[in-house]
Amino acid sequence: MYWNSLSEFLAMGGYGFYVWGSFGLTFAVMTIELWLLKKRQKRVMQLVKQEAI
Amino acid sequence: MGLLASNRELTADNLVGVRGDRLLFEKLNFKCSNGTVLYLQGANGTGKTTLLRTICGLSKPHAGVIKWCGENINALAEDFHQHVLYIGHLPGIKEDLTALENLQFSLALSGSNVMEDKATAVLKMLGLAHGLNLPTRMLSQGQKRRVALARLWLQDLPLWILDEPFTALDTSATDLLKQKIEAFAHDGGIVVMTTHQEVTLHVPKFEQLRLDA
Amino acid sequence: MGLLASNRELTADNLVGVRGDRLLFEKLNFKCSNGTVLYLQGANGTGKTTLLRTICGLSKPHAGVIKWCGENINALAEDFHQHVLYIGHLPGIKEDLTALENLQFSLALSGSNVMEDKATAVLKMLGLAHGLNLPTRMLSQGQKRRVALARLWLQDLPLWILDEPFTALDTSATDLLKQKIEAFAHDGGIVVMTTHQEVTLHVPKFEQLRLDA
Amino acid sequence: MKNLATKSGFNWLKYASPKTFYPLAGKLIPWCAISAATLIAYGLYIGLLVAPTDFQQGEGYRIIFVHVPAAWFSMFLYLLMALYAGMGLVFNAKLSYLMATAIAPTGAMFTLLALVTGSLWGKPMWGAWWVWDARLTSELILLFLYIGYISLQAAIDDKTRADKASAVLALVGAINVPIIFFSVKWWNTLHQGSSISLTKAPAMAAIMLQGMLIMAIGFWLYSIAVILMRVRCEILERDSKTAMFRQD
Amino acid sequence: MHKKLSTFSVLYKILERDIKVAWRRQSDVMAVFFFFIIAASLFPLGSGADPKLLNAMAPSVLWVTALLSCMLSLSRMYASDYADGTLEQMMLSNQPTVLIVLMKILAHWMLSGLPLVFVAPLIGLQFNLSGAQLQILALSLLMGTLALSLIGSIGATLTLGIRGTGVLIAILVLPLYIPVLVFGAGAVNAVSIGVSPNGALSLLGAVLAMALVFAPLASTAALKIALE
Amino acid sequence: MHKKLSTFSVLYKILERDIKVAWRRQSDVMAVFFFFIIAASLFPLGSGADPKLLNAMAPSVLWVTALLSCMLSLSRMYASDYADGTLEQMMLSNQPTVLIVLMKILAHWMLSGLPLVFVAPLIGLQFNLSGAQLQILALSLLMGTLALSLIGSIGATLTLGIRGTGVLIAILVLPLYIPVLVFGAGAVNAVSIGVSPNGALSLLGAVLAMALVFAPLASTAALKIALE
Ligand code: HEM
Ligand SMILES: Nc1ncnc2c1ncn2[C@@H]1O[C@H](COP(=O)(O)OP(=O)(O)OP(=O)(O)O)[C@@H](O)[C@H]1O
Ligand SMILES: Nc1ncnc2c1ncn2[C@@H]1O[C@H](COP(=O)(O)OP(=O)(O)OP(=O)(O)O)[C@@H](O)[C@H]1O
Ligand SMILES: [Mg+2]
Ligand SMILES: [Mg+2]
Repeated sequence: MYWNSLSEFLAMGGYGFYVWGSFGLTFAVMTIELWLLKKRQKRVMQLVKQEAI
Repeated sequence: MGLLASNRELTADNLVGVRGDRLLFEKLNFKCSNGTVLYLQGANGTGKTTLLRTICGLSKPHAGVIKWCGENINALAEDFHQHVLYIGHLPGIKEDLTALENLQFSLALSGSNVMEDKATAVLKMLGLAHGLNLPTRMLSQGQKRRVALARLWLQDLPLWILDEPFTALDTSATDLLKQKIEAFAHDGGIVVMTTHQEVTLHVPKFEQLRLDA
Repeated sequence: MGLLASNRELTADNLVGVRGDRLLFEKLNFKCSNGTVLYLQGANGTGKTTLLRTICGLSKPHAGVIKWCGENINALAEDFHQHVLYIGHLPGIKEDLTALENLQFSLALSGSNVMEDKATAVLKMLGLAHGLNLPTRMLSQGQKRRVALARLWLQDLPLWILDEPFTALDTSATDLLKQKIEAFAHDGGIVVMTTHQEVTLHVPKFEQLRLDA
Repeated sequence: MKNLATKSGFNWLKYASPKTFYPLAGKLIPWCAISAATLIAYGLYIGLLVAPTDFQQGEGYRIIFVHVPAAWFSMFLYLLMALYAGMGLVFNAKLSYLMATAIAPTGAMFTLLALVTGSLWGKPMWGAWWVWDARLTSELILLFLYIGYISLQAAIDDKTRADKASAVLALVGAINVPIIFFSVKWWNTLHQGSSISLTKAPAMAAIMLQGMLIMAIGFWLYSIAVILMRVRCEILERDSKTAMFRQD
Repeated sequence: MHKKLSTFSVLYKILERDIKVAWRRQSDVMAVFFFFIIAASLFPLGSGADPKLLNAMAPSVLWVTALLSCMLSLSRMYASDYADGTLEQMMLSNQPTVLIVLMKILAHWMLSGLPLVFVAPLIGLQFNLSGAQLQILALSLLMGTLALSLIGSIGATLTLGIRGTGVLIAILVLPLYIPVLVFGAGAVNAVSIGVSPNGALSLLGAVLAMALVFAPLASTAALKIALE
Repeated sequence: MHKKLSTFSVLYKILERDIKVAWRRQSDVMAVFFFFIIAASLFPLGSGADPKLLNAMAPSVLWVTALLSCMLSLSRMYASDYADGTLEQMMLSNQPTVLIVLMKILAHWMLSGLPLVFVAPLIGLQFNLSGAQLQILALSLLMGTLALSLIGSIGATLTLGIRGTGVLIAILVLPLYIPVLVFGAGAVNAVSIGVSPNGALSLLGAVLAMALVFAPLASTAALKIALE
């Protein structure tokens, strides 16, 4: 483990905004992509079920 | 049908129609009262479309006046428009919208608010059941025309102006439309129309006007 | 008429037509030899236009083949096109050019070079005398159609494909066109056409094909 | 209705029909998703907790663990998309088109991420959110190419036509990508000016490289999972439309 | 059988439909947006990467590009309604044509001008503009693009039914756009050289007010002529 | 009754007709021309009158404007032939479609690219460009605009029959235009900084050659797809 304390970890040597910004954005965008896909999947499934009736 | 009950009259006084430098018709007079179907005839290019557009006020006549219940339609402007239903060569539908959306919009334009299920019912009756939710671009020529004509079943306007309404329609649609026009005239509506097809309409007053003369 | 003398044959083998995701026709077969008029019938939206476009090679069939004198038209490509005259819903004329210019261009496209006086004579015969030097934009609906149809009188192609050719034509133009089709069939031409109007044609072989089935 | 794929005579294409593919993809997705999550978590662990600081850039360099994999996949996915599009045109195989369609949004997303994380890196390193450097500019153009593809696909609602037309575009783009990248490079060398190029990697520590690679494989598996999910949706949507039409 | 709609709801329907049509092909809404981004990025590619030069070019480049992207979508404003006959139907509607025209202009602005207000600052970052410059850029675009839609509507109606409209509209409209451009870009330039942008902004406001009064009237007149 | 026309004369007729149609509405031919002049003149208006800045901006501004004006007329390239059915007839002609496409591209270039080669130097004078710069500007435009028409044709055919085409074409085509812009404006910039423009010009030539080979093929494929 490279870090000594949590606050040091969060500060990232003064680059906190940029580092956490990049990591945060990356995973936020990936999660949103997944979430949108799930929503689309649900909608499609509903449509298919409707037609099956 | 409230609107249709009262007495209406459409008259033309010495109309002169000119397109470009060409005189199309001259000294044209007619008078249509409730229950009349005025049927314009004439070879291609004799000025039927021009006359219809003049009657609804889209073009100004070169000379002469058109009166609605005794008043010049140019003076009436919107007060006249709210009584007219015009369907021309162009269908007036957006290819990006569905049949239903198109119909609702064209109804809204003339200020009437029709329930969705009523509109749907009419479209289905016109054989557009499967195309209700398709953009009209994906419809065939005749299906597009049907969407445009659907307004006739949903609006209470006393004057219809129809330019070749039977174009591209198959026989079943033609029959439906004929019946609708007949019913409308019996209820006291006034229709001015053209077509190159043979039509026999059973209406209170059927008048013909030839433009070639 | 050199081209028409020889034996030609248009056949369809198990055609399947699909538009978007919709199945329009299936297992369609026909065979047209010299002198045949094949008359497609069907309500609006049953796929007549789609079939005609498939026959001339504009759309590919979903399955099945169309053969011209025994060869697949997709393989023939331009060698097939030089035998086909297609007139669709769209007139294929430029509104900025005059009737004569339009006619000459559409003839040139299929490689035939027709004298100006010959073309002028046909346009006059079709009642377009006064519009010869007007941009077609200034013509009426029916006059535009006449310009598009004028090619029929000037080209020696053995196969005509006509989508609702009578649309917007008045009775005199309709008669002219009917006579031309009859004469063409008697000379050994093949015609595939649709129309919603009633037509009776006196031709060597008159075949009907309903698409609703 | 006849299956399009069988017509072409390529045996393997029979297995590439959407119908066979749908359940297969369904089985693959969870495996890809799980391994993607694991690898990304491990990569994050290395990148954020284990790797030491960079002696030049301080902790700011840690952005590399997301930036570089995103940049790689932005380019790789474009090539893959063009490949599928080309196969679609050549073999008239529906599934190929579907794959190309499904890849585009993910590719565009990674391009956007490379741009944004790059900017977030650039601000502390260069003092500017953006410089007109050859590599950055190329990446921006790549985003435009993706946008073009997606816009065209969205603008045509006849799906068959949309597939084919956007496939043509993807191929044209693929021919152009090398030319574009090359021209941008040339443009930048002519005007040396003040442009700052991305520094040569300073003998990257093995642990950093390891973290980056793990992260990249994680992103790759994520892409596969997401793309397969999207293909499945696409198959169902198109299929259900067919069913809808058949009813009347 | 049916009830009458109020003027307000008819107008709302017109606005709603324009937005719905545009939304149906989301690509359309996005398109003006992306055009702006892509076209603005072309200038650095044409001129090399000198940040000082880029910064000096930025106000004019961004404003001219915004202007061109609003203008590009003008031909779409009435053309399709004209081609398919909807416009005829609108003229035959029982609502005053001026109001209908105003709604169409509003829809155009919401779909093509407004989005630019939000992206322009982002692109501004690529040209190294400062915070103050970015702020004034956004503000001037907010007022300016509405004026562009209003003035543009005149060009769009005048050229209805004429083929090859895109370029013709451009010629008609660009000279009328000049005041908007001069005051809009002028406001940003003022910040660059450390002068107050208020003068330029209030002149821009005056242009906007004039356009609000006259443009709908002129468009209505042009429409009537086009349909005759 | 009639004689057969040679391939050559059919192709010539196609070219002739496009030019005739454009000529019939002279406004169209003039339009690209004027758009270029007006748009290029907007930049000085937007940026104040610093002659040094203008001179530095000039190559990119002139080239980007030329590019945009060629692009604006793209939507006209096939659209009207598509709408009125002439394009169908062309596909059914007994000539190979590639050749027909090539003729349409040539006509587009002659009507929208070529005129710019002649006005651009005039506008260049307004930006204080030197004689050598003006020469290379004209030469690079001569080659570049042909490449623009070729590449543009791909965008135009891909978007046939899609509404709101203008902006969509722009998005498709602008990224593909970048090499042409870089080498074209690059050649002029090279002269400005005293370097030989030959490198840039020969690269531009290479791009043009590539476009000549691939663009007609891609357009033909796109056309067939559009008409299917
Ligand atoms: C083609 C896409 C890109 C690739 C393949 C890529 C790849 C890389 C790689 C491998 C590194 C680390 C090694 C090195 O320092 O050279 C890096 C560093 C960096 N990248 Fe990128 N990158 C791309 C795009 C971008 C973009 C679009 C931006 C900014 C908007 C950006 C900003 C940075 C910064 C600021 C660094 C650190 C700079 C430095 O070490 O001096 N990159 N990139
Ligand atoms: N825009 C125009 N400018 C000048 N003249 C025109 C214009 N449009 C039509 N015309 C001319 O006006 C005449 C009448 O046209 P109109 O469209 O009214 O005929 P129509 O009777 O409706 O014919 P059709 O039966 O073919 O529809 C035509 O001879 C035509 O040449
Ligand atoms: N671009 C398209 N995309 C998807 N489906 C379409 C498209 N064009 C037409 N269709 C569908 O294909 C069917 C057949 O259309 P087609 O135009 O061939 O009919 P048609 O028999 O010619 O009808 P009409 O008599 O009305 O001209 C229609 O039901 C229509 O909904
Ligand atoms: Mg008429
Ligand atoms: Mg049809």
